[in-house]
Amino acid sequence: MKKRLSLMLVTIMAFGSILAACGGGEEAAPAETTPTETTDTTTPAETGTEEAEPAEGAESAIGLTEAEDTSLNPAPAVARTDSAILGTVAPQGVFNPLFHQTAYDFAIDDTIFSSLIKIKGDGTYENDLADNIEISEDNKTYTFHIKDNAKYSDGTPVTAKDYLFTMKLYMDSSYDGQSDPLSWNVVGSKEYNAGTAKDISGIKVIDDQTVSVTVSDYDAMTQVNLGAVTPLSEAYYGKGYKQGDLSSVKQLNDKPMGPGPYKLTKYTPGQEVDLQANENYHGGAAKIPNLIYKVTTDTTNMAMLQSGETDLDNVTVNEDNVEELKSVGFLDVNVLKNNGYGYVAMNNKNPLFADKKVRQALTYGLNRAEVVEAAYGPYAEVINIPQSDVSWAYTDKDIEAYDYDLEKAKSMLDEAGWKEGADGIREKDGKKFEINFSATADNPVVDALIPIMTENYEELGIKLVTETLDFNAIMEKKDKGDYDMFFAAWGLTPDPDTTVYITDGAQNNSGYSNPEVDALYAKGKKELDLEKRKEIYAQAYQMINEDAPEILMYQRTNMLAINGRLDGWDITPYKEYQHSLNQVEIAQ
Amino acid sequence: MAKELVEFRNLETHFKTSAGTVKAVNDVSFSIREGETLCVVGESGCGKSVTAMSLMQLIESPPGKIVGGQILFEGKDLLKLSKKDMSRLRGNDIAMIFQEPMSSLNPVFTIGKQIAEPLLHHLGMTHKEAKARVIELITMVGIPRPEKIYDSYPHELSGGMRQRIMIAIALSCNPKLLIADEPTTALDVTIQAQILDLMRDIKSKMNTAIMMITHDLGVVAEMADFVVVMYAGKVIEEAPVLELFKNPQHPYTQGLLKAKPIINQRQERLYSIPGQVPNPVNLGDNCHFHDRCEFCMEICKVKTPPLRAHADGHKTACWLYEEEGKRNERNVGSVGTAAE
Amino acid sequence: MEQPQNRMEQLQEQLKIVKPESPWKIAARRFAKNKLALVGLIILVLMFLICFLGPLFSPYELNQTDVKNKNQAPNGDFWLGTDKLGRDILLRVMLAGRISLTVGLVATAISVAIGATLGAVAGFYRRYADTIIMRIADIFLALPTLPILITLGAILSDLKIEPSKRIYFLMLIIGLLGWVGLARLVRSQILTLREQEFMQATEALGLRDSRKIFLHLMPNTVPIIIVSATLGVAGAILTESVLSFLGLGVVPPTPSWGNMITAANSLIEFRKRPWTWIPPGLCILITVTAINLIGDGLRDALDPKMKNR
Amino acid sequence: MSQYIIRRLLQMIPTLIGISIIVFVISQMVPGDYITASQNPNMTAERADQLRAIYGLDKPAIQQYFIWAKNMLTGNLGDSFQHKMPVTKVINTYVWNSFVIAFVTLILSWVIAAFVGVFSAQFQYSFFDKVVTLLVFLLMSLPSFFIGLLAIKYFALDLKLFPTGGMTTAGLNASGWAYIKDVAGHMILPVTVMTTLSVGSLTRYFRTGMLEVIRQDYIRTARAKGLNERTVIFKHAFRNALLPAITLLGFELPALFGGAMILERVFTWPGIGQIYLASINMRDYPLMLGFTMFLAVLTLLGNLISDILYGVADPRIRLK
Repeated sequence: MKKRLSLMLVTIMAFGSILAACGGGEEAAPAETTPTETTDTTTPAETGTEEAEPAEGAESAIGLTEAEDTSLNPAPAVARTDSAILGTVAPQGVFNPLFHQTAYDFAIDDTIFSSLIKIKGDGTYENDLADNIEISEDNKTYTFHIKDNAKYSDGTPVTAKDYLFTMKLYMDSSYDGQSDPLSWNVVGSKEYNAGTAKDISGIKVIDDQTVSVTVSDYDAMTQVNLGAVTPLSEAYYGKGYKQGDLSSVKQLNDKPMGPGPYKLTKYTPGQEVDLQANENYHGGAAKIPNLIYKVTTDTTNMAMLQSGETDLDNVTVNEDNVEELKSVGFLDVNVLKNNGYGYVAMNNKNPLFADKKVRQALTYGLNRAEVVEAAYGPYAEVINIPQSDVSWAYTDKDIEAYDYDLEKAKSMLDEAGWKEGADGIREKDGKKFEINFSATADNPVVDALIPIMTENYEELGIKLVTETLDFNAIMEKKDKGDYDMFFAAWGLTPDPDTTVYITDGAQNNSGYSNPEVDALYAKGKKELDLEKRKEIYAQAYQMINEDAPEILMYQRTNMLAINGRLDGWDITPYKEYQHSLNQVEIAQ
Repeated sequence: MAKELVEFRNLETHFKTSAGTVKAVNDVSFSIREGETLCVVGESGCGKSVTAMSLMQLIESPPGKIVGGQILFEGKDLLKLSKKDMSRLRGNDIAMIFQEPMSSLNPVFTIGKQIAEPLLHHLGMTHKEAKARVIELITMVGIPRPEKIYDSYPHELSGGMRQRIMIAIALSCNPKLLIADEPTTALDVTIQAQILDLMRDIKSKMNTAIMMITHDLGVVAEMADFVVVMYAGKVIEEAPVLELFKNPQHPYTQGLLKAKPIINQRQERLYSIPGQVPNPVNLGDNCHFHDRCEFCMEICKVKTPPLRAHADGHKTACWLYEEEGKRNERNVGSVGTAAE
Repeated sequence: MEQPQNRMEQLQEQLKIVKPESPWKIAARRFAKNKLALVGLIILVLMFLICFLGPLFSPYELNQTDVKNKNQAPNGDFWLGTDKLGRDILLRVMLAGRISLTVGLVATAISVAIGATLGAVAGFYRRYADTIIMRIADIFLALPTLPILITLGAILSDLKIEPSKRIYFLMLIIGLLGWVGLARLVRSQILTLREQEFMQATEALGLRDSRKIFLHLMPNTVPIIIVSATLGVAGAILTESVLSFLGLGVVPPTPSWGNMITAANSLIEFRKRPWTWIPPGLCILITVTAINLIGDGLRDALDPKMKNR
Repeated sequence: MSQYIIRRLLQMIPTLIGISIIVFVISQMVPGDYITASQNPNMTAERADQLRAIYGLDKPAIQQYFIWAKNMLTGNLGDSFQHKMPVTKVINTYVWNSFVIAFVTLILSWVIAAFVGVFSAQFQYSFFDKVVTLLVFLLMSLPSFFIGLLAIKYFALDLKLFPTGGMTTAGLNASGWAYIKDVAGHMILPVTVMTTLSVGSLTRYFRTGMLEVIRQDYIRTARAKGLNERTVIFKHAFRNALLPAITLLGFELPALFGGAMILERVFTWPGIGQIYLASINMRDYPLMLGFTMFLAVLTLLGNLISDILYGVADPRIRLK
């Protein structure tokens, strides 16, 4: 009774870790975006292959540590000769690339479905179901030719009509998935969406294997958007589909059928997903006949790896876990950069932070290295531009490192007119320098950030009033503009294009606005040539680094532990483990 | 003379309390014959209830304990019996009813079920037989509409009716001895008379011996064949009822009788025995009544008087009637006036 | 033969008229006799002293973090070792005690006060009051506590309430969420007691209802109230840490026993650094045990039916 | 009695309506909605509005309430945003897993609590009573996930007696009896932990109830009837000590289906508790509201049952 009630309340204790496990860690489709995380600690991510050495200095902690001696493998693992068990957080059971949302549904869908093009280790793309793609001079018409041997797991061939059917599903008025199909500007998509047209005029089926798509306006992402579409079998998914109502398609979410390396045999919600190799896969049947995704949680996933109950799992990165897993001996421990970064947003429209000099002073005045060290030890790095150093768009040419420098910060604040008040707190034309800071609770970074930031800013003469809040509550305060500072994290997409730093961009949390940066991003979006785009984004990052609209904190890492008996992986921060499942084999 | 049913031999029951050991029952001996109604009389706290509870062995063990003496029932010493054998006797051969009818019945069980329990337990009756017997018992104790009563709950009955039910429960297995611990004290006079009449005609029908514990001399006069008077844990006088009323020997008994109001005799102030019942802790070797006794002599303060038999069956524990007492106290006045 | 007229003096002298002891004094005497209850009282007082006076003697500051000596086992200068930010755990446990003890006791007091009164009123008046109060209780029980807490957290931050002041809201919230259980228990007891003879006697005396409820009925429910209150304290202490997550209570780095235990939520932390979670866990255990011992002692002391043991 | 039940059932209707209004208002007041909670980095304003239109979140609150309420009356709780399938199907998939362990725990904890409570009352201040009391306090002072972790560490990892988690062994698609045996093996640890957590407070209530009843006069009468000690204690005394505990029974019904959010996560048990908590985090209104109403109905039924049981158990209370 009373005990029961408080037991129920106490259950929210796992609030933070649940939020991390499946709540805040949602990702959009792999092609467009990578996971955003707020307090996320366990989203799957890629490993850095040997040659992708991080830019600033060899970082021994990050990278792959091979298993020394797979003979130590415990009995349960050795006994599994024809199957592999992969630990995962419970998927939602939405096995359909149009609708899936969590990273865990992604991982399973990537084994069941494959699209026309697929991502490579460095974030660029290569052909998959399609064998060649022609682009018209005006970059507005894209013609995809599908491989002859591209078949669905039920043996039926993948045809252009399936591609058209799938595009219709995307353009349907009741499509509520993660992608934003209308933004691809396919000609005729708006009419189909509105229901005024029965067909999509911009898409023409030339023959069984060729389809051409015309867009009204193109940008660097158009080819990726159109290529990453997984053609769903019209025969299987089309039954009962009427324009305007996708419910018949959604009913097949837990009974998927696709052209990927595996096909689903059994799904027990909340427990496991059993998959079998798809003999009709165009890349040849996978080498591991049976694949089992078993639901694990971060309280016991490490123990299961050690006891051989699971072959692969994502484990929270901290010194204890890494040390423990490395000491086991038969596990490959991949510590790889997470596609995302933590930052302290400042309300640039708030008079406190309007002056660039103040923002720079606040960045100098915060000992970011100590926060990162306290929170993640060697497994995270301070960053100064909003991009992962693994991405082709990364640059560190004339980027200010803002190393912790108390005196510089103090002098900059004096120059900015914030004089030390009687009680040690700075004042400027009568207003005290007091910052209201909000952060989500139960997060290793916040536990370290708040005390250190309070201490640092006290020395600077700034009073910090901190509070912990539910993430959505912070977002709502942001939308109302009623905030000074808050801590959150952003996900990075393989493509550098984003709305975070554009004036009034959908994701612009800091109210930052710099017309030059806006122009650079617009140019970058339109530019198709990779080298030119690198140049554009480098300039943009230099300007953002200079303006310091927010205090960029860290880029952390994820850890993927894999039993040494499985070989043939090709894992990078962009190419997740499930993409190489079709070539992995069990070493005898 | 009927055969002796129960015999208390130098029973000692003591209670350990924070203030010291209380000798609630201090060397008590008397016996009850078959079919006889014996009344145990005395002020509250004189040990009469404890004597009964010792017979039933229902003394709450942490503070209280039977430390000495014997209780013979049909020749067998109950104190030697095992727990199982004793519980087989309780409710079967020896039954008991209590003072507080309001809280003596289990509030959550029906009347019928509570009466049937001893029948099922002791006599192994089937439910059907038990029900018939219960209906019979309810009628016997003078309650109308037995079937309705059978299914009703204790809180639906009045105090008098509940006491009748208690009697029905006690008599269910035709006990040889019925102990009644102040059965009518909590009831008003009219109901009291009915209960006593009921007990009397049951005794005549089933030849049950009754051990009536009371402090009401009216009840004693009406019910008792034989009377035992107790004071501060000891038996100070016992005699057949007429003999006791006609010729009370012990000053305490005389005091009790004098204190009884007599109809149509106006009295300014009712006589009351001076003083208080002594503090029960370590009373010592003396006549416990000495500080309230008009005829108190030196010896009374130093030595406990033995219970001496005088006329047939009339025993008294008082130095006035002992040789030693007579020798050194010549000037004793006349022994109190007998009052009917 | 003394003369009758001085009989009255004799009686008075013998009776040694003693001023009768007030029920509370008897209860206090009985409570004092109960060794276990006394031990409980002493422990509780000690806990309060340590938590409120202890920090003054500690050489360390509250938020003094230095990552150099993080995760040190108990040693010379850190008697109970340090946590992963290098903060002295002994100091944090003491400071956490201030919050957890006050929250635990005050919140429970609120829920007991509301629960017992509403329960008694519902039980006594039966028809209308009972229906209304019990339906409100049903609604309270049926409401999803988590969304409410999130909303409250957001409102508090919008109103710019000083984070350190929010602890008082926390106590109120825990109290408000906790009363329903006790209300139902007290109500069912009152329903039974209401039927008993002594209540008809109070009717005969024409006592005011409030006297009937509080002076005659409530003392009988004392045992149930005490048990539920003592159980409630442990729950309140642990609930506090949950509410602090949602911004309703304690903001890190301020420690509370609840959030110190939750910090150790991995098997490794469990095994390798027991000194981070054993002290707060132990403190809660000691406090809860002490409170329950006092509860037992109180119940026996206050229980009118209790024979003088 | 039946008249009372009918009246109470009728009363439930306004209460449920009241609850549905309050719960809906709360869901509107909770900051953020499904779109903000899923934090899709490429979410543009237009796409957000489109999605809100599809989910009907753009309609005024009152209209949303009536649509939801109307559908609910016809048993259609709408589709869960996250799971993209009807709420009823989501609940049906997961709730029975929670029910299984909660039900076994209920039986175990009540039986154990009754025995331990009675014995520790009978031998008050005895060694047994002191040990039990201390154990009860120990279990109450530690958060549930703590005891869960402890149990896994010792029994599953070190002693390898039980599986570390989950409901079935991976890859073993057993059926019929083998499946039941497998699930039972997985259930032992979570059920033991859940029982130890709930048995504590119940024992205290039984003990207090017994302490009060043991000294009553009718217990002395029962002994005077010559019944043996076990019958006196377990029939006469226990029946009366049960009364306060019966009120607690009312709270068990929602707990049976509510799922132990935290222990299900610690033991990787596919229960509804997790799903419900996730639906709140993600502002998946249909699932959140649907399950809350489901629990609300159970709560009201639970309370009704406990009141009826109370009337049955204690004849003195006449249920008008």
